[in-house]
Amino acid sequence: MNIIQQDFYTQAILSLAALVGLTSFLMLGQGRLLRLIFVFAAQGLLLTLTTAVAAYSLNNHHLYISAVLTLTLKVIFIPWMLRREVIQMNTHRDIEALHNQTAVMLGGATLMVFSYYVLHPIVQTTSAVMLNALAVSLSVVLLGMLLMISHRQAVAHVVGFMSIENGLFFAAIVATNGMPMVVELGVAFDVLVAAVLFGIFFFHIRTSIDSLDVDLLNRLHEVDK
Amino acid sequence: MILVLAYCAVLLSFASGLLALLMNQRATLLELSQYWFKKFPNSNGHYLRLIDSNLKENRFSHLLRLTVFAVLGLSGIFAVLAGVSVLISKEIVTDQISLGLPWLPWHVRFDCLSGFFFLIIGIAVSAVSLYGPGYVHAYAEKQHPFAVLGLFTGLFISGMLLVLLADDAFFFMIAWELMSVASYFLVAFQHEHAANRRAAFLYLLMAEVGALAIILGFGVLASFTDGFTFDALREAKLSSTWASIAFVLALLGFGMKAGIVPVHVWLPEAHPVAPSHISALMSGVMLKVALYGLIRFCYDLIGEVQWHWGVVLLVVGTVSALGGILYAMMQTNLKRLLAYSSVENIGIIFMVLGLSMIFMDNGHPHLAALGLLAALFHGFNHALFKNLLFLGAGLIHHQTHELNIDMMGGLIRRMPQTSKLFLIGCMSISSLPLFNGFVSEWLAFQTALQVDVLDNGVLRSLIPVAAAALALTAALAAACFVKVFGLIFLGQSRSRNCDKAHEVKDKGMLAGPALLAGLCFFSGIFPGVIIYLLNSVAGQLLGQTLPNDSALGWLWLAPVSAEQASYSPPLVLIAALIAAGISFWYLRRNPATVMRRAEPWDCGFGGLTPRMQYTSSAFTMPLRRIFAKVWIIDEQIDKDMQGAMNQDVAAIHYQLQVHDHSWPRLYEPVAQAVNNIAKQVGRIQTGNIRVYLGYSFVTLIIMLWVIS
Amino acid sequence: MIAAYLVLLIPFVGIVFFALAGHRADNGKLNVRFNAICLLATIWLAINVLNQGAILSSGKAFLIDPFNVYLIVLTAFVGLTTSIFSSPYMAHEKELGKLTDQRLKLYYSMYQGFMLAMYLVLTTNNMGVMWVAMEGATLATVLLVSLYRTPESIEAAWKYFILCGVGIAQALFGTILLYYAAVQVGDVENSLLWSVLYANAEKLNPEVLEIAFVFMLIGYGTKIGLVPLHNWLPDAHSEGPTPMSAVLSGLLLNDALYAVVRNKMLVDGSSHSNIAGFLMMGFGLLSFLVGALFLHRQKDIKRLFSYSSIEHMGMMTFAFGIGGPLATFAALLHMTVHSLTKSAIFVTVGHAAQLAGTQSMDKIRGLIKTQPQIGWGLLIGTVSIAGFPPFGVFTSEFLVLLATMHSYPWLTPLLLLGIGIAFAGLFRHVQPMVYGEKPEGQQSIKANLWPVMIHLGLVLWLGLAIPGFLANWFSQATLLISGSTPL
Amino acid sequence: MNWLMAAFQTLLFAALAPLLAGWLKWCKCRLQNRKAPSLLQPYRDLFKLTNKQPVVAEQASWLFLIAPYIIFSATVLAATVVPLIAVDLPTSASADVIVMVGFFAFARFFLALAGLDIGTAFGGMGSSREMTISSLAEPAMLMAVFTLTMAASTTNLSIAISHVLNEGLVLRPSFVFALFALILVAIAETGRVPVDNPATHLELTMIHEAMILEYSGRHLALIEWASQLKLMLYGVLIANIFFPWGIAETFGAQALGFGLLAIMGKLALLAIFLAISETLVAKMRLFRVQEYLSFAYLLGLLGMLSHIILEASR
Repeated sequence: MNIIQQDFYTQAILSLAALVGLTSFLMLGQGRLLRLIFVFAAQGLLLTLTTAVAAYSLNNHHLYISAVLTLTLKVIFIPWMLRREVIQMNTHRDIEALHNQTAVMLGGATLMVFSYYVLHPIVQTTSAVMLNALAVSLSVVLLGMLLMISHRQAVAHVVGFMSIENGLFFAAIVATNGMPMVVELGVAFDVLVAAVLFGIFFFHIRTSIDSLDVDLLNRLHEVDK
Repeated sequence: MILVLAYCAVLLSFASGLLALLMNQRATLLELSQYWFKKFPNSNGHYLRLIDSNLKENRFSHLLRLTVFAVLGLSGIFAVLAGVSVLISKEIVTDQISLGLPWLPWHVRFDCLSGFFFLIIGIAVSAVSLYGPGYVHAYAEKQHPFAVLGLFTGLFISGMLLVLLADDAFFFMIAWELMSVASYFLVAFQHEHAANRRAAFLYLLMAEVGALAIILGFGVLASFTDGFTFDALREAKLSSTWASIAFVLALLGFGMKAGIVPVHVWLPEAHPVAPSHISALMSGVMLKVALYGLIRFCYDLIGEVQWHWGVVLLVVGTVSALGGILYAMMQTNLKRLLAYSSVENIGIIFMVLGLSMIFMDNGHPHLAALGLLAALFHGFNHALFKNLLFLGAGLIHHQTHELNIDMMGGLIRRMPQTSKLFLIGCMSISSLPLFNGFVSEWLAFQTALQVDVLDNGVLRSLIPVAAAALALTAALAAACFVKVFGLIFLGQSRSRNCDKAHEVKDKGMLAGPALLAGLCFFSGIFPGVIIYLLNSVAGQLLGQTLPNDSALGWLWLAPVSAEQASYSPPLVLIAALIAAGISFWYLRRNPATVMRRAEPWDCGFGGLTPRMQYTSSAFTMPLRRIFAKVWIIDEQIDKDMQGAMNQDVAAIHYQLQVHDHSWPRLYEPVAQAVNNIAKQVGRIQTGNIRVYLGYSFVTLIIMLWVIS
Repeated sequence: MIAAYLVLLIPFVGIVFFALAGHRADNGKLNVRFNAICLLATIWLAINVLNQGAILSSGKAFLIDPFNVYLIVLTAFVGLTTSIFSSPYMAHEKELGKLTDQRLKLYYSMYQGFMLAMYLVLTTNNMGVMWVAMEGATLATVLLVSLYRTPESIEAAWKYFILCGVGIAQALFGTILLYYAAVQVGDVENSLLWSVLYANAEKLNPEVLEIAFVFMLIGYGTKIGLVPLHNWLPDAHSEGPTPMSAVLSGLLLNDALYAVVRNKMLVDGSSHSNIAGFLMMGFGLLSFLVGALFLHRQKDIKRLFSYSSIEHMGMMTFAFGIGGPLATFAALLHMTVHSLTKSAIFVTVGHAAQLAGTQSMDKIRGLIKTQPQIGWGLLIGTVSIAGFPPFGVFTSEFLVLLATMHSYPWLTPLLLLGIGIAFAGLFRHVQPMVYGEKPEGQQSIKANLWPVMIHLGLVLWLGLAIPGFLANWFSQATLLISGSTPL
Repeated sequence: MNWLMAAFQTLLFAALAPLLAGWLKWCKCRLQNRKAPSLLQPYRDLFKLTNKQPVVAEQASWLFLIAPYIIFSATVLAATVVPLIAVDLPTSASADVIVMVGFFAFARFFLALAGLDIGTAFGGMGSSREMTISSLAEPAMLMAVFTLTMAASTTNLSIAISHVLNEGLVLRPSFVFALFALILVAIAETGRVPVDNPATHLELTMIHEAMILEYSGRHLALIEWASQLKLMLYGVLIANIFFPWGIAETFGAQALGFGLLAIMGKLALLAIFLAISETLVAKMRLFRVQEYLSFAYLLGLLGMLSHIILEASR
C-alpha cells in the first residue's frame, strides 16, 4: 500500500496511530512518575483527537460522546488523581531505576513487529490500514503489560492498566468505529469505578506497607525460603 | 423370587445402618410417642407403657444395639438364602434399577458366582451379628458413637453385596467405592490414635488408586465396544495385547484390594485398627469381594483367559503366600499377624487361580474347573476361619485388653470355650486333615499334580516348584499358628491382665465364633456339599463341572478320577475315632494308674517363672535366622553394667523390630517424588505480582504465536 | 420474560437498599430474603424456558437458553444458601471485632452487586455487556476481598484487581476483534449479540475468530483460574471473608467458564479446526495437574480448597475442550456438583476456622470431637469433592474419564494421576483436622449447617440418580453446545 | 475283606514298630561294640510305662492330656494308608499320600502345643525347633513323593506301588533323586542323627525329647510308640515305593506271608544302613540343618524335573 493513495482521514488515523504507539514507548522508558502520568495524559489526548476525527469524518455522533468521555476520564480525571497521589506520597522526585532498560525497549520494538505478524491474517479481510491501526493498538496493549512488568510503582501499574484500556479503545474506534453505545458507556463506567477503587487502594496499601512499591506486596507466596 | 431375597439382604443391611442413626435421637422419639398418644388418647395404653419403658435412657441404647444387629443378622440370613437358592437353581436373574445415569440405569445380575460370594458374606455377617452386640457394648457412647459404627457397618455390607449384584461398570464402581469408603470410616473409627489415622489414610489412598486402575481396566474393555453394561463388555473383541493390558490393570486394582505382595502394606495397617468384628469382615470377606472382582473380570468379561496371565498370578500368588506367612510369623500383635496371614491365604488363592487359567488356555477345561473350585473353596474356608480367628482375637482383647502375644499366656484355663473355638480356627488355617483348610489345600495340590497334561516345558517345571512353595507355606502356617495358640493360651500368663481374665459373659459373643467353627468342621468333613454348590459356579463360568466320579459323592472326594486321587474325610474321622477310642479305653482300664499332679521339674533353679517361657521372638528365632533376607530386621541388645569397673552385667535389654521391605522400596519413594514435584511446582507462586503479570504476558504471546 | 427482568431488578434494589438504608441489625436476614425472592424468580424463568425453549427478549437485550438458564438457577441457589450461611457468620465476625457496621453494610450491598453482575453475565445477549458485567463482578468483589483490611487481604485484593483487570482487558480486545469480524458480515448495530453471531457464525472469518478466541481464553481464563493465570485465586479466596470465597468458587469461576464456552461455540461454528478445543484441553489439563500438586503444600485451609477449585475448573475446561455430547454433559454436571460441593465445603471451612480461631491447618484439630456436625460436614464434603461415589462428583469425573478414553485415550493416565494426587493432597490435610482429640479449651460455636446438608444432599442425589427433568435440561444444554445429546 | 486286610496291616504295623526300634538299637550297640539289649526291650518299656502312674505338671491343661492320644491315633492313621505287606488297600483310597503327610502334620501340631503347654523353657525350645525343621522338611518330602505320584499319575499309595510293581524294573533317574531326598527327609522327620539324637537328653541339642520331657506313664508310652511307628512308616514308605518287589498283590495266605518276610527283610536292611550312618556321622548344629534340608529339597526338585524333562516328555 502507499500512503499517498489514501484519503486524508486514513492518513490522519495512521499518523495518530503512530503517535499513540510512540507515547506507549515513551511511557515504557519513563522512570519518573510525574512524567509518566503526563505522557499518559498525552496519550489520552491523542485518543480523544482520534475519536473526534473519526466522529467528524464519519459524522458518527455517538463517537463525540465517547470522545468527551475519554477527555474527561483519561485526560483530566485519572491523571489528576494519580498526580495527587504521587504528590501526597511525595514520590514525585525519586526516579525508579529501570533494570536493563535497553532490553525492555528492544523487547517493545519486537512486540510491535510481533503484533503485525499476529494480525497479518486480517489483511485479506480488509484494508491494510486496519491492519496497521489494529497492530498499533495491540502493541499498545502489549506495551502496557510490559510497562506493568517492568515498573515497580503501583502508580505505574495503574498507568499501564489504563494505557491498555487506551489501546483497546483505539482499536475499537479505528477498527469498528466504536463499539455499540451501551458497551461504550459500560466500559467507561467500569474505568471510572476502577480509577476510584485504585485511589482507595493506594490509600490502603500506603497504610499497610507505607510505600507504593508492589514488590513489597509479597507476603502471600509459597516458595520455601 | 431369588432376586427379592438378594434385594432384601441389601436393604436390610442398609436399614440396620439407618437404624443405628437413631442412637442420638432418643429424645425425639420420646416426643414423637408422646405426641402420638396425645393425638390418639384412646389407643392401647399397653403399647404406650411398652414404648415408654423401651425409650428409657438405660434400656434404649441396649435395645437399639440389639435391634440393629438383629436386622443385620437377618440380612445375613437372607444373603445366605439368596446365595444357596441361586446355586441350587443354577439360574441367572437380571434386573434394572432406574437409578444412575439417564441413559445407563443400574444393571443387576445375580448368577452362581455372585451367589457363592453372597453365601460367604451372608455366613460372615450372621456370625458377626451374633457377636456384635456384646462386643460394641464395651465402647463408650461419648467417645465412640455407636451411630457412626452402625451406620458405616450397614453401608459397608450393603456395598459389598451390591458389588456382587452389579452388572455394569458404573454401578460396579459405585458399589465398590461405597464399600471402600464405608470401611475407611470404620478403620478410622477409633481415630484418637495417630497410628489409626495414618492407617486409615493409607487404606483410603490405596483403595482410591486401586479403584482408578479398575476404572481404567473397564475403560480399556469399553473402548472396544459400546456401552458399559457387562453384557456389552463381554462382547468386546480385544487383541491379546489389549486383553493383557486390561488384565494387568484389573490385577493391580483388585490385587491392591486383595492385598497381594508388594501392594499389601495397607492391609496389616488397616485391618487391625478397626473394631474386631469389622476386621473380621474386612479380612475375611472384603478380600473375597476383590477376588470376585478379579474372577468376574477375567473369566467373565474378558472371556478367553491367556496362560501367561496364569503364570503371572502363579508367581504373584507364590510370593504373596510365602511373604505373607513369613511376615505373619514375625508379628507380635495378634491382629496384625492375622492380617498378614490373610495376605498368605489370598496368595494361595491366586496361585490356584493361576493354575486354573493355565489349564484353561491349554485346553483342559475340567482341570481349569478343578483349579477354580480349589480357589473358590479356599476363599470360602478362609472367610470362615479368618472370621473365626478375628472374632476370637476380639474376645481375647475384650477380656484381657491385650493384643500383644508376648503379654498373654495360660488363657486356656481362664477362657476354656474361647480357647476351644480358637484352636479349631488354628487347626483349620494350618490345614490339618479333618478341617476345611486341608480340603482346599488338597484340591490345590491335586490341581498342581495334573501338570503332566501340559506340553509347555517351562510350565511343567514351574508348577511343581510352586506346589513345593505351597507345601512350604502350609508348613510355615502350621508353625505360625502353633506359636499363636501356644503363646496365647498355653503356658503361664505373662501379664496381670491375663491373670485377671475370665470367660466372656455374653453368650452371643461365643455363639458367633461357634457357628463359624462348626462350619469349619462341617465343610472339612463333608466337602462334597460345598463342591456341589461350587460345581454350578464352574458350570456357569467355564461350562464345565467337576467330575466327582464316586458312588457316594458326599462321602468321597475324587475330583479327577478315583484312580488318580481320592479322599474321604468321614471315613478318616471314623478311623481316627476308632484308633483314639481303643487306645483310650486300653490305657484307662487299669485303676492303679490314676493320674497324679505335681510341680514341673525346674532343673533345680527353684520355681519356674513365666519369664522363663519362650516368647514370640524366641520361638521364631530359627526361622528368622534361616530366612533373614526376607525382612528388614533391626535387633539390638544392650546391657546394663554394674559393679567394679562396670564389668558384670546387671540386666540385658533385647529389642527386635521387623519391618516390611515394600515400605522403603515402594511407598516412600513415591511419596518423596510427589512431594518434590509439588515443591518445584510451588515455586511458580512467587508472591510477586510483576512475575504473575509476566506469566500472563508470556502465555498470551505464546498462544498468539501458536495460533498464527 | 418479566422473570428475567425481575431477576436483574431484585439485586439492583438490594444494592441500593443496603447502600442507602444504613446499618441495620437484620441486614443478614434481609439479604437472605432478597436472594430467596431472586431464586423464585429464576425458577419461574427456568420453567418458562424449559416449556418454550430459548427466550429472546424484545430489543434482543437478553437471551435465555437452556445453557444459561440452568446456570442462573444454580447461581441463585448457591447465592441463597451462602447468604443463609453468611448472616450468622458475619454477625460472629463482627462480635470478634473484625468488622465494623460500615463494612458490614458495604459487604451486603456488594453481595447483591456481585449477584447482579453474575445474573447480567448470564442473561445478557450482548458480548460487550457481558464483558462489562464480568469486570463489574471483579469490581464488586475486590472490596470484599480486602474487607478485613489486613495487609494480606489488601495485598490479595490488589493482585486480584490488577491481574483480573489486565486479563479482562485482553478479553475486551478479543471482543473487539470479534465485533470487527462480525461487522464485516452483518449489520453494525446488532453484531455483538450472541443471537446474531450464532446465526451467521460460519460466515465469520475463522482466522480472526481464532485470534479473538485466544484473547478471550486468556482474559476469561484468568477469572476461571487457569494455570498459569491462576495466581490471584488462592490469595483472594484465602484472605476474603468465607462467604465470598464460597460464591467466588461456586459462581464466578463457573460464569467465566460460561463465557469461554460461549465463545468456543462461536469459534467451532466458524472454523472446523477445533483449535479452540485443543487450547482449552491444554489449559484444562495443565491446571488440573498443577492444582492437584499444589494441594500437597498448603498450610491455610481456604487456600487448600481454592486450589482444589482450580483443579476442578481445569477438569471442566478440559471436558468442554474435548467437546462431544458425553464430555459436555459431564462438564455441565461437574459445574453443578462442583459449585454445590465447593460452596458447602467453604461453609464448613468457615465455621471450622471460626471454631479454631485460625485458618492455619496445623492448628485446626479434633473437629469431630468438638462439634460433630462441622467435622463430619467437612469430612463428607471432602470425600465428595475428592470424587468418591455415591456423590455426584464421581459421576461427572467418571463420565469425563470415559469421554477421554473414547477420544484421547493416551490422556486418561494423566487424568487418573491427577485425581490420585489431588485426593492424597486433600486428605493428608483434612484428616488430621477432623479426627483426633480436641485441643484444650476449644469450644463449639453457633453454626447454621443447613446449607451444607442441603448441598451435599443434592450432590448425593445427583450421584445416585439424575432426575428426569434435570437430565433433559442438561441434554438440551448439551445439544446447544455440542450439537448432539448423549441421551 | 479288603477292610479287614487294612485293619490287619495296621495292627501289624503297630505291632512291628517296637521291634524295628529294638533291632535298630541292637545294630547300633553291636557296631559300637557294646552289649546289646534284647530285641524285645522296647516292648517291655512300653508295657512298663502303660502300667506306671502318670505324673503331670500342675498347670497342665486338657490339651496336654489329650495330646498323646491324638498324636498316637494320627500316626496310626498314617500307618493305615501305607501298604505294608499287600497292595490294593481301600484305606489308601480314602486317604492318599497328601493326607498321610497331613496326618504327620496333625501329630506334630499337637506335639508342639503340648511342648508349650507347661511353660518350661525346654518345651518352647523343642517345639520351636521341631516346627522349624518340619516346615523345611515338608516341602522336600512332598517333592520326593510328587515325583513318584507323577510317575504313577496317582496320589493313591497302593495304586502307585502296584504301578511301579507292574512296570517291572525300570531305572528312573528321577527315582534315584527322590529316594535320596526321601531318606534325608525321613532322617530329619524321625529325629535321628545327624539332625536330632534320640539317645541324648543333652539340653541344647534336644528337639523331640525336649517337647516330651514333661510326659510320663501311659502318655509317654503313647508318644514313644508313635515315634517308633513313624520311624517304621518312613522305612516302609522307602522300601515299598522304591523296592516294592515281594509285596503281596493277592490276599492269598502264602503271598501275604512272603510279603511279610519281604518287608521285614527290607526294613532290617534299612535299619542296618541307618545304624551304620548313625555310628559314622556326628550330629550337626541346628543351623546346619537348613542346608541339609535344602539339599534334600534340591534332590527332590531335581527328581521332579528329571521326571518331567527326561521321562514324561512328549
